[in-house]
Amino acid sequence: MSVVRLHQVVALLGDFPALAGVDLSVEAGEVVLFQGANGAGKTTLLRLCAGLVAPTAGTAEVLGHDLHEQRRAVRRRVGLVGHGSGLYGDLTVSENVAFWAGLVGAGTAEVEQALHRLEVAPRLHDVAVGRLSTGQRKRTALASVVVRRPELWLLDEPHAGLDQRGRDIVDQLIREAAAAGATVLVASHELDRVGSLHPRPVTLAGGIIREADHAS
Amino acid sequence: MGYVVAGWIIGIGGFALYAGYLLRRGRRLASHVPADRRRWMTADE
Amino acid sequence: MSTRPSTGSTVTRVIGIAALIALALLLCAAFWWSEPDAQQGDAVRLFYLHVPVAILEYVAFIIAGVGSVMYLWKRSVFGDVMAHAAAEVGVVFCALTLITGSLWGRPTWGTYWDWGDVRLVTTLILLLLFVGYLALRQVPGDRHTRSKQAAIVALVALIDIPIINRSVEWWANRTLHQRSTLIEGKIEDINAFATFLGFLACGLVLSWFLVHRFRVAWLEREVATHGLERALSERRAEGAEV
Amino acid sequence: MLRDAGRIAAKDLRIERRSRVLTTQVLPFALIVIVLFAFALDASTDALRRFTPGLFWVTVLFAAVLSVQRIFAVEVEDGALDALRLSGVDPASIFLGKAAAIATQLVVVEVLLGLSVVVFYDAEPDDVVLAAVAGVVAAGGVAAAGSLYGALVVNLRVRDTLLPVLLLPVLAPVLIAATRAYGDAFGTSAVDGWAWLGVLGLFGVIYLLLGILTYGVLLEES
Repeated sequence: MSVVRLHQVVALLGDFPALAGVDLSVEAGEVVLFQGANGAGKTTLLRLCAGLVAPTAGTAEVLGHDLHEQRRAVRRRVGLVGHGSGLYGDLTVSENVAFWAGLVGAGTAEVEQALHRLEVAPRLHDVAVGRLSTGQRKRTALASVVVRRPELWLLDEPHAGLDQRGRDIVDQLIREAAAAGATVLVASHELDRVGSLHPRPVTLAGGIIREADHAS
Repeated sequence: MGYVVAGWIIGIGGFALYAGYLLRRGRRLASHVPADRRRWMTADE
Repeated sequence: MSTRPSTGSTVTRVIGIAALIALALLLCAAFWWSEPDAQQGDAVRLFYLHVPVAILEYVAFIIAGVGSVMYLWKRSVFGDVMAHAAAEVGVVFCALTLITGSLWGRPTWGTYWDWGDVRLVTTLILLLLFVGYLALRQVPGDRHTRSKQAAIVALVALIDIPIINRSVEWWANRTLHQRSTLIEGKIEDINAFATFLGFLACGLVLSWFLVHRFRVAWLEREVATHGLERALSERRAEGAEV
Repeated sequence: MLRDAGRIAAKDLRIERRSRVLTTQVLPFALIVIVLFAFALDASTDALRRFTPGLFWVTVLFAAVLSVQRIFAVEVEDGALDALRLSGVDPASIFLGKAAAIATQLVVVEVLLGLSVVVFYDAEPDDVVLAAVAGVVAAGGVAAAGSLYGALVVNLRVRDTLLPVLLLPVLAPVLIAATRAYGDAFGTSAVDGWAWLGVLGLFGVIYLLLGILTYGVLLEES
């Protein structure tokens, strides 16, 4: 079953065509790595798959839902780690994660588990997110996505701001998600592999997917 | 009576100004759009 | 016939010429053919312009409301463009209503403005609401998002109007002004022919404005779409180079 | 739906307790406005007492604009609004949660303002119950409209200037009705203040319905 099926998708940011006709098909359980320079359209492509950006042309389906009509149904099933952390600087680490967990029906145990898995030190749990370092904040943001148990992971530069240990945790997370049957789309302008995993590379440039990658 | 005349001048003047503004805007935009895309605007018979 | 591209067409030229003739006739009717009013005196001559503009302003805003519903309900682009056009024309009519009304009020009531008059106050707030609508409309950004937001603002404004009207009426009662009924009494007295002519002339002006404004908005969309196509091909070329 | 709304409202109020924007910025601002009115009206206690209801509610509306801006600013600071949209929560819950948080803040503002007009304008309410009920009902209506318009402008770069232009005219009936009700409560005008509560209530109900119906459309794209 295709988890993502895009055909000639155009998406606008204001009046700028960030995606200029993307064709892409991703099967369940696949790990795909989007590569490309800044401004190639990686972030918009992930946000489109998350149902946050509407396609203006083309046919687009994610997790079986049409992106023109059913974006809300898509949103609750995906987990997006983007440039914004989606955290409130005035709330503590555990308050933030607990808030997002509460909205998706996850309990305190899952919050603890997610923070443990991202190796956010317990002494930081009661510290306001605004006072965390970039790396710790990123880990907290990842934890708040982990509690959602997404079927489709959308990771935009997931390694940015993390130390080596943090990067290893992210790689581990991706491996486990894929092993559990989830699909993972990673965008990065520097990586060509994810830990020991060799994901399918797809290169974006100028809002379209480079020809060579269609063959693979 | 002065108020009445002033009212008419502003009223008709307002119509005229807005009409002129619309026409000018229309002319400027229309020159950027090819004739076959200018629906209803059959100015060039 | 001019071959320069414009928003004109045969139909709008006919409407335009008819509007000019009707306005000229209305001017004659208001100033020479009609008699001064028993109570208002010569001030009534401004009424032949003021009353039709005031009534038609509501017609324009109702059209804006209908267009907004069409957009929200059916995603009708036509409705969206129509709502934008009607709102702008409505604001013009609304402003003229307030100006002519004040200039009528000065000789009649002895003051430009009277907070005790429900219509005056309601019309002013209506103007402010739609000025906000136009302000939102001109903020750059995603077209569909903006259209949806604007449609909601227009509907909220129209829903707000009866509440404002009722509360101002209730509120103004304390001043014991009975201006509204005073005006209603007057309508009966003024020259029926001039009144009819006023509605005809202003109705033609309104339709001319609406058609032209609609076409301007339509052309803006076309220009934007064209710009988008160019941006798309540029973007694709950028991708092919790499 | 209501449970999620409660979560969102509680979250916003907790952020408020931590950041203290209400107590250190909005409340002082409201006090400043009260002082400015005294200067504008030539320090005449008689005039101030007579116009207390109107001045009170104008100040509340100004404070409401700030409160709405703040409540939505926390969502755009670090992409939380996207996370909220991704959470799959019913948009109506977000609307109600935001409205509840704004309403709570407004009630706090009203209490402080009530005390300051008693002290500074020598205005004492004859009918405290009416003042309290009208205050709460009006806060609800203002909050509902504020929550609606706050979400409408949240993703615009010009949101801070556009919000008052859109919101304040819409709140005109609230200002009129609440001022009338307070005119009765403070004994400055001989009207039936309880009757004006109907207008406030109607306004609140209409905007609650509008918000519940349109929030999905607003958050879908914005």
